[in-house]
Amino acid sequence: MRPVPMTSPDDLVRAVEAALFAAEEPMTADALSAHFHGAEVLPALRELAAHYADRGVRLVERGNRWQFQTAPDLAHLLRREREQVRRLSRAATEVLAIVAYHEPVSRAEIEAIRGVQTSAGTLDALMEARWVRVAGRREVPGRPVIYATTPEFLSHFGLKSRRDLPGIDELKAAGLLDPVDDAYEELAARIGPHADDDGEAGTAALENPEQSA
Amino acid sequence: MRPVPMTSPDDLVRAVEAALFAAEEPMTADALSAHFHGAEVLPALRELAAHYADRGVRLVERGNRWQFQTAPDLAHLLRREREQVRRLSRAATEVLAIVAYHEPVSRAEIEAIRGVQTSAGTLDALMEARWVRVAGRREVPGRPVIYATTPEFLSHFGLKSRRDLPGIDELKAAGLLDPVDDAYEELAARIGPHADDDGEAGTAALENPEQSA
Amino acid sequence: MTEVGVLFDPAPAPADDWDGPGAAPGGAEALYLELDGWEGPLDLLLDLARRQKVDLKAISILALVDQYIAYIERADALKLEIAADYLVMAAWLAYLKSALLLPKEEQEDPSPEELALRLQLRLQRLGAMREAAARLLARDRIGRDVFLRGAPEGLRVDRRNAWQCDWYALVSAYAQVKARTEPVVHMVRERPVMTLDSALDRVSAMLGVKLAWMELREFLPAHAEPRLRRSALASSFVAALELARLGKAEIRQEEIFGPLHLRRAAA
Repeated sequence: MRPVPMTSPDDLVRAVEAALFAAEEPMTADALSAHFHGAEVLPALRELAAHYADRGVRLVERGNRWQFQTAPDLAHLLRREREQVRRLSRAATEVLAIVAYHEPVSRAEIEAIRGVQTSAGTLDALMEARWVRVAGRREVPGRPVIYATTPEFLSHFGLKSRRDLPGIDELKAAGLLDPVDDAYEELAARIGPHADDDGEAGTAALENPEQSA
Repeated sequence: MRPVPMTSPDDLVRAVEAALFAAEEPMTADALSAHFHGAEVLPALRELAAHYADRGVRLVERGNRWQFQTAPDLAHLLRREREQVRRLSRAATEVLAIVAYHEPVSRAEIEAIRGVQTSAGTLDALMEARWVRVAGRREVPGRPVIYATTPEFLSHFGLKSRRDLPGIDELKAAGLLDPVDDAYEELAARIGPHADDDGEAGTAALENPEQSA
Repeated sequence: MTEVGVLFDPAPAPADDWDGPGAAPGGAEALYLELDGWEGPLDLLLDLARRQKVDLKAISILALVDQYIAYIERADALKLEIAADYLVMAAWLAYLKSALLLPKEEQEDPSPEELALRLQLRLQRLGAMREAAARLLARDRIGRDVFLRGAPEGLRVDRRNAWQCDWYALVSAYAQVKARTEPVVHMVRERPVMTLDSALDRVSAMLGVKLAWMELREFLPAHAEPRLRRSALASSFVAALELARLGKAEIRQEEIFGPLHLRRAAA
């Protein structure tokens, strides 16, 4: 091993700071550690994140990868004349959300949720934007391709991990990420055969034809 | 969003910090000032330069343009080294041994001792391994470069000094210096016919026992 | 620019203050465009359901069915082209409505309640995803709200070889160089050999004893060590040739590299 001038923790902090500034891509702690001959970089990352917390530039973790980026509250001062961000069509936005909240998910499952066919270009465009990737095949008849999001997706939308997806816990708890069949069966089992007797919210509303007048 | 983003100097400092971080090119103070609606940015630039003076990243002014760059003393850490373990070839081992036993020695002398030409890459590999160094030139016509071993060589091979290398007599006593054909038979019996894939001219003498039968 | 057509909105999303096809600015043509702006019947249904301004869980399916059918009928009255799937949905919803209004006893499986509930569950799921998408897009996005380093220096990767060699390899390599290039002093060591003369004597003596063909190997000393055997083979072969040349022996070989047979030449 070569002598590396990194005896004091300060030097490692500086080195990690410089490496992340210079890096063209976000870096995992492991990649950084490998870069610095196995040094333990997590304390340095935490120290840097704290140091930059209220500066114009922040150190953030996105999908286990670390990167510097400008502080969000300065957005209006930094926004360029020409927006660099792609404007997503509604179809693309919905497909992206479905992939993110349901991953891994097949095209048929996406279409079941949206009730409409997904044009070939939509998934391609999301993959070209590097937000969605093919995550293998589902081992069911037909072996359909399944899709998932990428670290770039987390990065772009400022998510530390998929658990940070807005409202994902509530959606999960409400069963809104389960397929309709599962949800129906669970509901049917709970309500029993005489659904209309117990005034459950789900079916009670069906009894009011007057509302449509 | 804050209604008046730039009343306190802190906010301007943060904004300048973020703008220079995100800028694709170094920016003049005037350009920055124009970006921030005519705000006086020089104090902010000075404050930032002072703040970053001893960090891993510096704010520097080059020809009236300001930019962030990594600290010069960390340059060597930002190059990432990937090690690839490689076995020294038979030819290179021979050359290394000749340098060790005969140093300082010129390439022509090495070739005379080996009895075969030495490819340029062989000495390069030994210098890359930091076992051999250029030790000057011999003051003879043509002033050939002469080579010698390094302290790294001694430490790698566990030698206190070159005198620790076994002498010719010791090699002989160890049976290492036996005439080739006898030594060969012994070797062939020990390592089998295909042990040597080096293919250097030097091994030709050891070829094909079947031929002599 | 890398934007692909499908990433752009084909048409603006229907405005929240929508109140019927007739209200669309631009008349009949705009209506058609607006219908086209929905991503299929489920999308339109969700939009209609939202206009009831109640939780999707409490939505009135019957009201929804009526709105949808009314919508399609108005579009039809304006002689607009309506995509087949919108009409299929309209027919299915009309069936669902009639089934919901019929007395329970006459109903088949699956029950209209089940169908209605399933439709409601689908609308909830699509609504949840639409909301999630909106919240996702509202986050601080790179290139819009936050920016990465504009001109990163980049990290260079240098490949370095870690050469490996050990002491024994080094020393034996040197020994072999020395051995190989030692001034060629041929020290003829004492070796067990059979000279040509003794082979001649031996082979001709043995030929004198036997009449039959004998293989060359049978002339060799039986229990000699390998090196002597090799030498004997060589000299016996030369002796055989010599004897043949002198007309004292005959040599026969059936095939190339086959065994060599000798016998005494007929006198």
